[in-house]
Amino acid sequence: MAKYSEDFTAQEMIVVAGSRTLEDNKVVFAGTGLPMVAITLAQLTHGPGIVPVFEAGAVGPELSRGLPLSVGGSRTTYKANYLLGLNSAFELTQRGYADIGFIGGAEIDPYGNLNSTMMGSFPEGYQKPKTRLPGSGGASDMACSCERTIIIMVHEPRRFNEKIDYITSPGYLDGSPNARWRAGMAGQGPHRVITTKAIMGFDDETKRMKLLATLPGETVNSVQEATGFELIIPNDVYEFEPPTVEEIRLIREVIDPLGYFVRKKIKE
Amino acid sequence: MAKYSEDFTAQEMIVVAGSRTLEDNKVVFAGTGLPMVAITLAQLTHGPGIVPVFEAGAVGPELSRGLPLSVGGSRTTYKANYLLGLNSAFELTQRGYADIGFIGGAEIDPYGNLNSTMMGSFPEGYQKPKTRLPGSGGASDMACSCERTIIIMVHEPRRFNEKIDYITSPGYLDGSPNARWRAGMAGQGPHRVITTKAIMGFDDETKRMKLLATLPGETVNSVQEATGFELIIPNDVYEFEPPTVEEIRLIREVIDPLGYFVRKKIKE
Amino acid sequence: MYWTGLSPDEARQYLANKDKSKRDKRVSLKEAVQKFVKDGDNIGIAGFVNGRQPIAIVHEIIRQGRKDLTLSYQSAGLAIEYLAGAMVLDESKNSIKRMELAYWAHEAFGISPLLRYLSERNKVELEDWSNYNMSARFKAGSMGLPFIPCRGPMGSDMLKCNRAVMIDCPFTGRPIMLLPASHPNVALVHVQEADIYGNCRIQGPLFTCPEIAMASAHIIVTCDRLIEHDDMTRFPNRISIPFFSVDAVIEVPFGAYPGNSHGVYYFDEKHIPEFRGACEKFRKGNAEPLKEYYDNYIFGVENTAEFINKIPASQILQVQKSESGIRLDAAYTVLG
Amino acid sequence: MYWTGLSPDEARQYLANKDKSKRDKRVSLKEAVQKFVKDGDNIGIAGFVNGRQPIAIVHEIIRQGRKDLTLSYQSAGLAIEYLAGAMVLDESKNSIKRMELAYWAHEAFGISPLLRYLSERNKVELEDWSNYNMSARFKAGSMGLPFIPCRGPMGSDMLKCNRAVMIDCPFTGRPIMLLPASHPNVALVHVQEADIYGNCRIQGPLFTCPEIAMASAHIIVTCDRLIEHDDMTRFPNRISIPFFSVDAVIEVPFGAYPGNSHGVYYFDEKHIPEFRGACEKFRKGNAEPLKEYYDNYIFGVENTAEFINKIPASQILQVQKSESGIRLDAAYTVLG
Repeated sequence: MAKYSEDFTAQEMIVVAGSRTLEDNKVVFAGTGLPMVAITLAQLTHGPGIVPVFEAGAVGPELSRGLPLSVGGSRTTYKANYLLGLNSAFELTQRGYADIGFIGGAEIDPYGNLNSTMMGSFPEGYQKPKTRLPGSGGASDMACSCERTIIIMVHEPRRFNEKIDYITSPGYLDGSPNARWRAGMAGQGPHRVITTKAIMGFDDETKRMKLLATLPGETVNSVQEATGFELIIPNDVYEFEPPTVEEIRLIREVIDPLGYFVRKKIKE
Repeated sequence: MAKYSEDFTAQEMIVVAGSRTLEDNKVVFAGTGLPMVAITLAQLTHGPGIVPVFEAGAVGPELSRGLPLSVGGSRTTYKANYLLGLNSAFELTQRGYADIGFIGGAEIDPYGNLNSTMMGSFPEGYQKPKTRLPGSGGASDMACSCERTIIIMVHEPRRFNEKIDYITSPGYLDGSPNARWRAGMAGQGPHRVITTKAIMGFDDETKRMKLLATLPGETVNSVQEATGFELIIPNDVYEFEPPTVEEIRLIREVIDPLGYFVRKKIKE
Repeated sequence: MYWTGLSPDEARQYLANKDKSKRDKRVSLKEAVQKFVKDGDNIGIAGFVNGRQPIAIVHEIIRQGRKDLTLSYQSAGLAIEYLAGAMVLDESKNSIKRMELAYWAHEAFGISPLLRYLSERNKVELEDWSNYNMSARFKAGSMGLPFIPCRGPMGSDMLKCNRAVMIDCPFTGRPIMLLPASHPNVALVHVQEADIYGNCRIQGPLFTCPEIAMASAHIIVTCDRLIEHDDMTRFPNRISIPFFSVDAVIEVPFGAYPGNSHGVYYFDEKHIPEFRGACEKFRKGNAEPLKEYYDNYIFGVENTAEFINKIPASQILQVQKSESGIRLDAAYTVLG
Repeated sequence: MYWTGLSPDEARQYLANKDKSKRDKRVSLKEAVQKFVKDGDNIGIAGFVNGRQPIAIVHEIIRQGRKDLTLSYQSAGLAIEYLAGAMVLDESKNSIKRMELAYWAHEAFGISPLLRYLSERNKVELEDWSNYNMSARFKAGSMGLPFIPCRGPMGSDMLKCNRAVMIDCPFTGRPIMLLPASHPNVALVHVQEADIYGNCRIQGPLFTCPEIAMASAHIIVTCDRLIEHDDMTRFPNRISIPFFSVDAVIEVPFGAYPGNSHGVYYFDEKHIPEFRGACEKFRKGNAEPLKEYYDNYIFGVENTAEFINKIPASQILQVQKSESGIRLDAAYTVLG
């Protein structure tokens, strides 16, 4: 049997890329949706020691009772190693217990700042946005206080903008030296941006987004074209290893057979 | 059988007076020692609905498993209605859940400020006191944040001073109008001072200590003589009803048969 | 600085004067809502997204009609969507004036159609916070503190339109955010088990329920089952809300349906999309399905038992069967 | 502003870099103390007065000898008295430099003789706080906050000699107190049950144990019994300290003796006065009984099992029998 899958969707690819980015034995604070799927996949493959944290209160559960439909749902709690509430989960994070925060957003800028609040003019249009999004939830808390964050996004030009309408979850702010530290944040900021087209990081100096790898079917050009601002393109951009047959099988048969998060069009 | 006991100690009298001062159905935050005995006596007589709170975490237990030797001891927890820790107990108090705080001290001034920290010169002698006392414990927290406080004291001239060496638990501070409110405190301050000789309250205007009742065997003069500052003596000072045979029996046979708190000389 | 609900000093005074005695607090849900939910109130909505949301209480509020409400919550789904649906159908009977929120949507079930509908028409005043912000604001309230510090989200645009204050920490010199306490007039809370005095035992994630409850002036509790007081106090470490905070206790089986009540029933994966779908149709211009939904499931019934009776039994059995949550720690006696 | 132990930023960085993996953390108590308790450390003492104090760990520290310690706690009794006794007997081997405290005494068993002895000779630097102050300082530390507000004790003389700061609340305008977080280098914690990864289940009052543990850089846990991991995670709502905070777990039956370990053993009403009496004699000029006590019960034994073996069996049986605390929620398997 072939090692690599030849039939996978963009959403499946994003989950695989997210999963592979997670190191084993780290504490990973999981946002709702695709991050939960990616963590489950990582636990089932290379990361059995990953300790998931859910903002509603569950810490370190086994994710073997079906895909949670909510970060507060019953399936987040099986054999949990701690189970209080939102305050305790975010306090752990402020304290330094969350190695990784795994979040999404509707819109992102070159410094990894995310918008999940509103499209329209801000602040004038705050009370009457063009499009109202669900709001921060816990994403902005994770963005501030997890030691590093991994961001999952749909890669479309309208979502990647030099200037976003509203900063919900701070990345590197304006990219100036130590901007996060000076703002009072505890965590180090965005580590990776994983999209339907590429894996990106951030330049150490300028804190601007930098292409690291293209996903199967994409090129440096196709990624840049789908990005509403100029990416830093280093010389060593590589092609990301395609999803394996086993990874795709796990997503489809074990983790999200009803396609709650993976087959649907990704929304925020 | 006679209604009133003819054989009781000063410590027993203080417990009886403390008990009778407690209204039924109130939430009473209990300091260690005699307050615990008085609350238990009240629960066994006129106040079965009293809800005791212990700073170590127990809220609303039945005190029927023997006298607690500590406000954190196992006997404070039987059938408790809430049981977390010190932070939760004091947070309840700040929030307004504790109607009464029941505390002691080694030294008191006319405004109900208490010292349970040190005898000697302060601040110069803070690191080398003449006599070092155990420290605040939770008494100062109760004094600030319980809605009202009841204070239990041994009545000796050296313990009642116009100026005390160290304010551990704030009463009415300097007695100036709204001094507690201006200092930022939430509770209303001392309600009663119950001693081995008298029951005292505080003047509404001056906030100075006022004699309300003399205990059996005492007179207005004997109380004033045992007090290191001038008491306000109103015209309607009354004689406190002596302990009943039943109250003394409960203390001796049911509540503190080994004399942990009641037969010993009272110490802080 | 303005306060919605009670100010910290008002909240303290209110509670200091409150009767905290241990008494039977069972009333009907109708009476509880009549007595403790007023027009113009700031209402603390417990639960998290669609987990243990106070659906039964919200349905009763809608039946009675309440106006100019301020809704305070971290992340909510169905409870707010139901109130919003009642508002868009008849604003003269039910209305939301303001929301202090972190997130309103349904996670796996999709976004909130009526958040878009109401906000894009500027029909509700919004104050955005993060989940931790709202949770910590309730926590400050429950602790009797006027504010609580917090490390985020600094640099976010939320700070430009909410009441958070940035200061330099007097100890470290670094910037830190202060959040004003939230003291709702009334908290609406659904739990798995309560006793007749109001002690509550929460199974699974606590969300921010204890904090919301204890920050509020009044608390209405619905529970899936009332249990004997002695069964409650046998495990005092597991009591999440002590009796003296609670004003009214009502046994309402399925009081959080069609959401998840941990250990008792799972999300109804059919009914939630049914309701949400009607809201989405409303947003797109077709009010009829939403009107029918309300006439059928809310206005056409007297209470939650009748609502549940309109759901196919297979769905009800399914939400019980598929619930994987942790069951009770111990045996208990259900009150007859 | 000076920090004892770690500053908030140091504590954050330390923990962010720490290995949080779920691994077997059983070691001997000797090794744990060697590895995690250093001269000059700020040590967070868990428990409350004589309840669940980390007596076994303290005895081992005394045997190994540690100097210039800062001790941080709300209310303590035996643990501090033992360390103080070791200091007064041989200051070159064990010494306390400073204490951040609310109360040191023994409640029903009397005042602390050695607090008087040490402080009246100015042999220990003191920083007085209230019980809530110290509890809230640990809580701030465990929450990752540099400070926490608090409503007391305003107007007390404590504020003149400690690091609390008064500010005007930016929301209400009223004065409020800010307490700096406490981040000890190491927390010493005794609990009833732990698993091999470090998850702890505390029975009865939690005191400030979870906060002290999670505020500290390192945590040594002793437990009356190690239980199966699956028995622990069956009741996740009852886990008070999660595994990733803990560095070392040691099963030490009677690890809090002669104090109270809720649900397992009560105070030894004979042995506590025996030890306290020796301390009182020391204060009054007779060092011999205290020296004998240490030679017999601490230096003359290797570990807690040998210490317990020197106590008459009738006393040990009595403290088990007279313990009225709440027993476990559920069955459990003790690790063999």
